[in-house]
Amino acid sequence: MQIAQHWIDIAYLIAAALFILGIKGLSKPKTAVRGNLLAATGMGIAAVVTLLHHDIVSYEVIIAGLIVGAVIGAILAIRVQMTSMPQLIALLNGFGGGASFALAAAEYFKGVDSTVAMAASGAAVLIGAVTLTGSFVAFAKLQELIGGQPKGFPGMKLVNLVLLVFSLGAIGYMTWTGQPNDTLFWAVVAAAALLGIMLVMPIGGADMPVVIALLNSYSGLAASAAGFVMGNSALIITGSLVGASGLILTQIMCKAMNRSLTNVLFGVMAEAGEAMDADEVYKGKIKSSSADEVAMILETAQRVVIVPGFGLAMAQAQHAVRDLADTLEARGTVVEYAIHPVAGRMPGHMNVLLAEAEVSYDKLKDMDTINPTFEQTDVAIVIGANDVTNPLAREDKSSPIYGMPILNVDKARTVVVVKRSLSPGFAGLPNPLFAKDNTLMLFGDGKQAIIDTTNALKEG
Amino acid sequence: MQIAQHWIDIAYLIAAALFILGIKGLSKPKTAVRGNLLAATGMGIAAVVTLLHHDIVSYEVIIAGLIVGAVIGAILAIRVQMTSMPQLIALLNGFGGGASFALAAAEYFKGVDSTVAMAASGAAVLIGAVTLTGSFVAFAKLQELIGGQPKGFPGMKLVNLVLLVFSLGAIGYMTWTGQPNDTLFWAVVAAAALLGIMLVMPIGGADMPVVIALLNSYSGLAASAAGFVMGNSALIITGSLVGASGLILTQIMCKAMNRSLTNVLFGVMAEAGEAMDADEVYKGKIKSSSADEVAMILETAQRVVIVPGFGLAMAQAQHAVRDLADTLEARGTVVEYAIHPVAGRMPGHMNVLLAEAEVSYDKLKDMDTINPTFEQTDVAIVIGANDVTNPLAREDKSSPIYGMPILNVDKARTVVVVKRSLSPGFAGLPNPLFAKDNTLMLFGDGKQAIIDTTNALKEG
Amino acid sequence: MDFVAQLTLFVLAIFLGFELITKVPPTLHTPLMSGSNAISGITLVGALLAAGHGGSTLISVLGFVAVVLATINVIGGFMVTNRMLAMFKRK
Amino acid sequence: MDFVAQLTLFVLAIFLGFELITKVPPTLHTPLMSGSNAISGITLVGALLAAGHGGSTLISVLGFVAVVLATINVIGGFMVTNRMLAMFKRK
Ligand SMILES: NC(=O)c1ccc[n+]([C@@H]2O[C@H](COP(=O)([O-])OP(=O)(O)OC[C@H]3O[C@@H](n4cnc5c(N)ncnc54)[C@H](OP(=O)(O)O)[C@@H]3O)[C@@H](O)[C@H]2O)c1
Ligand SMILES: NC(=O)c1ccc[n+]([C@@H]2O[C@H](COP(=O)([O-])OP(=O)(O)OC[C@H]3O[C@@H](n4cnc5c(N)ncnc54)[C@H](OP(=O)(O)O)[C@@H]3O)[C@@H](O)[C@H]2O)c1
Repeated sequence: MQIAQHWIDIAYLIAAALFILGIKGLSKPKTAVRGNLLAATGMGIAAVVTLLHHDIVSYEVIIAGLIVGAVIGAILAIRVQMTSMPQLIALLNGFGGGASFALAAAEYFKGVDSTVAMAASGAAVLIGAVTLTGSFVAFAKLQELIGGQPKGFPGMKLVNLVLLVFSLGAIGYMTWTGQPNDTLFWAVVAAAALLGIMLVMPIGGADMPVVIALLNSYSGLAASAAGFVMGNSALIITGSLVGASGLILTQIMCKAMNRSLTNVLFGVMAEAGEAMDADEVYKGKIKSSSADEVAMILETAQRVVIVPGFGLAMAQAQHAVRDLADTLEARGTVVEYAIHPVAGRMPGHMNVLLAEAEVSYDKLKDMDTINPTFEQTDVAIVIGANDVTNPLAREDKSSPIYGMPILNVDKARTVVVVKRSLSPGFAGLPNPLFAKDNTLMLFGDGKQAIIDTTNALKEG
Repeated sequence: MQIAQHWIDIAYLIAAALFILGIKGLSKPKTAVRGNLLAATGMGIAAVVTLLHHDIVSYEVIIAGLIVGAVIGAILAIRVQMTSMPQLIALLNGFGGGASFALAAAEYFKGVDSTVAMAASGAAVLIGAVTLTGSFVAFAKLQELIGGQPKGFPGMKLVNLVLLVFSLGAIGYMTWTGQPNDTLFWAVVAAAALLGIMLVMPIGGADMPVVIALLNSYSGLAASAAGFVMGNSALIITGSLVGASGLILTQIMCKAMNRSLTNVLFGVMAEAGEAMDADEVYKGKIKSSSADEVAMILETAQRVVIVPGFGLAMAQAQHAVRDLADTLEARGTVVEYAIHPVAGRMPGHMNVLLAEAEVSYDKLKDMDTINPTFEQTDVAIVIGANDVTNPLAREDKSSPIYGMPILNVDKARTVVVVKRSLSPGFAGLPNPLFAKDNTLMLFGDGKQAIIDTTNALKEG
Repeated sequence: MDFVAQLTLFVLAIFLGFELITKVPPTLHTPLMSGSNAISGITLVGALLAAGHGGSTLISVLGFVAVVLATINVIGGFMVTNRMLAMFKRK
Repeated sequence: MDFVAQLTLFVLAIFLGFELITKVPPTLHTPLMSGSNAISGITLVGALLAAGHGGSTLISVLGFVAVVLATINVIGGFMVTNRMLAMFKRK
């Protein structure tokens, strides 16, 4: 069955409207679920109607592709643990960029007949390939396939510039002459792929969420560019919607991390200041504690604040933490959670995890609300958090994380830090909090340590 | 000189972008002036570039029209008093609708060749004519050329329905058959013009700002429809921008007046309850006062709240009021202004007037801020305000204005009401405030009464 | 430009218009009304084309009327908006 | 659709995208990211056209790759977003 272009275009318009309503919905907690469904419906309409397009003559490849893609996508979505969400998003985003790249390449080899199509297919290939490899590097950093530390070499920026200028020049040349040139085309692909890798490599793992949001914006722009190649309004509109909203999201996130986008992109954080010597900070000042001792202190506490961080996610300790809180509350202790905007590995990471453990929403306090209350807090339990509690951000101007707003846990009467060792967090810095007089370290896996404490509390 | 359609379209796109930035700017106090200039620049670009269009063969009519229009527009804008702003906006809006109507008619007589063009020209004529006559009725009501009271006759709604159905039917018929029919065309024009009048007539003068905002939205839609006729993207985009933003503005205003849009449109307010007998409310309970007496009371007041209303605008008393406030403040009295969202005849009317008299912005308190403070207020001076202080809105469920949030001036220790007589305000209702024990009436023209009081205060 | 493309522009601009006007403080309602009213004078563009087309007398008259009305709307609207906003700014 | 019309759509959608995302609470950043990521899988539409075009092997392979990747992006993205949001809702 095939239908007139006319109706296909109207269906695309409906799909675009659904995407708009979807994005709008996704930006408010109440309407988020519906927003997601609206957007998915829009995608369904766009895909189905495309299958009726008269240009489509064979369905084998399509069906095979759809099945393979749907199976992989569904498995990824169902299997992923909440703790690995950032990696998954990076990966999916890379696939999106890869799709735009493959599509633009296919269009290129079909033959591009106009200046606009040539320039646009060049842009889609360039942006798509950068998104593809860049997202994969982000994925690898988050999955810890490669280290989270910034990686680079002297003159890297220059090489990147050369790659970019070369790519733009080659695309410009083909557009100008109107002569496709396959060798040049593949050279652009290679340069763009390399560029994607080299742009993300020097960015610290801690900045990955920002990078992913930015790459998300790129993948939208790549789709939009592909739309210019094909003269397809659905791709143009939707791609630019995502491009713009991704960029805004990037800015919002930078603000939350108190960093500028340029700083993030050029890894400025990693370059500032000297590496601090951990031994010097910690030597002789660390007080190690036990679950029993912590339980004793908690027994008399009136107000306890739990500070979750990435380690909570790693240890899958969210349910254990909830048990501890329930036990404390049953004894009449007030328990609240201090949620730092960038605790964990993606914005809202801790909210997702604690929601999974059915912690009531109104006990999760954001940084600005909870910070003034630490002085009235008897015990702050820091579980697998590190950078977001590091006083260096407040005090040491030469520190790479200086200026990032932190949770002032050190103001609490007693601080209990649960982690496995003295090893640093994402930013790779020692944390003077651990050496404070009022700090007790409870070494061990986050989940086990919390369970032990809860049991000790119940028995004691 | 003539340029390619290509470049004209790009210029239109730039103009549309400037309109978008302009509207965005106009919605924030800080950026409003710049927003207006951006939008004006966009309009300049769009107009100039259109003059270079190859369809334009003669310039006489154009130049004559531009000169006449510019002179009239400039005179209107320069001459208008701030008090007459609502009328002017109504008038300008009517002209906008008239322009769309005339344009669509011209296109119709040039010959419309497609279904879309026929339907769109019908829509533009219909909406444009309704906007034209509707806005003029609104103008006449505000300028008090005709009474502000709702006017109508039994079965009016039915007649309106018939007119609407006839117009839509006729346009539909011409579109369906593809046969322009000049008689039918003029019949639609007549029906639409009549419809515009009859839709606005039954709406009370007090609701005119809402009506104007709605008609503003219509004039945008008319422009957009004209754009469909001509295949002109500038008209389509800009018209629908204005259409949508006007509708939102209408809703925001309805909310501020605590009324639903349907209520406004069908004049429901005017129908509720019995007309109250003014004599009964006022008889034997009115205490008339003098400027000297009021000055004496003010001498000992620690806190004075000035409540401006439409009468302040009528009497042009804004400068006199400022003088009074300055005199009071020089004596150490605290003076604030209570600004009701719909005091005067348009939203923000009082802000505009008092800004003209250079009253400092932070002394203007909105309703929600000032209402809790009336109990600690020694003297509330109500100057030419009436409906916005009417306790019936709070107390009398059968009153037509019941539910409108009001300024609780009656809670002040002493209330001084400055107006010329006991005649009612816009809603046409008696005001029990005037008969309260703690109310003193200071009869006279607003400006003179305030000047007298100030002088008495200075001498006393 | 075909009809669906026009419709697409229409729909996008409607969405955009809705999004742009959110939480305008009442102080700005009047300038916003007169400002967006002036913007709706974009009809001027169409009016110029109609008036300069050199068609029949009826068309020219209608075109002339359209140009006059649209110009009043544009010039009057932007000027009066500016006048009002200038008053706010003075403090 | 000519280039300027395409460009117009592009510009309007950019403005709209900017306006839509304002003041998203941090809690929603992740779902919003994965959701808009799924929406950028609109490339699927183009990929289907490329894969079904019946061109050379190279084009078919590229089309197949594009369909697979875009579908993973779309299905994975919407499903995982839904999963995350469902967790928020449960309270
Ligand atoms: N949320 C975002 O958007 C986002 C995204 C990316 C990066 N970041 C960055 O990530 C960091 C987040 O700070 P954070 O304080 O949440 O985490 P963090 O600074 O990365 O520290 C996590 C800590 O958890 C501990 N840990 C790991 N596995 C554990 C386990 N199984 N049991 C107990 N403890 C365990 C680690 O110490 P041991 O190895 O000694 O146990 C580590 O010190 C910030 O630098 C932030 O800028 C944030
Ligand atoms: N702001 C808006 O958006 C808007 C728009 C349209 C309508 N409205 C409606 O307009 C009304 C506004 O209420 P309001 O309290 O401001 O005004 P109002 O209720 O209309 O009353 C104005 C009062 O001013 C007095 N007045 C007139 N000329 C005067 C002069 N030269 N000197 C002294 N007093 C003079 C009149 O009494 P005398 O004749 O006895 O002097 C009249 O009672 C509300 O009903 C509102 O809903 C508001």
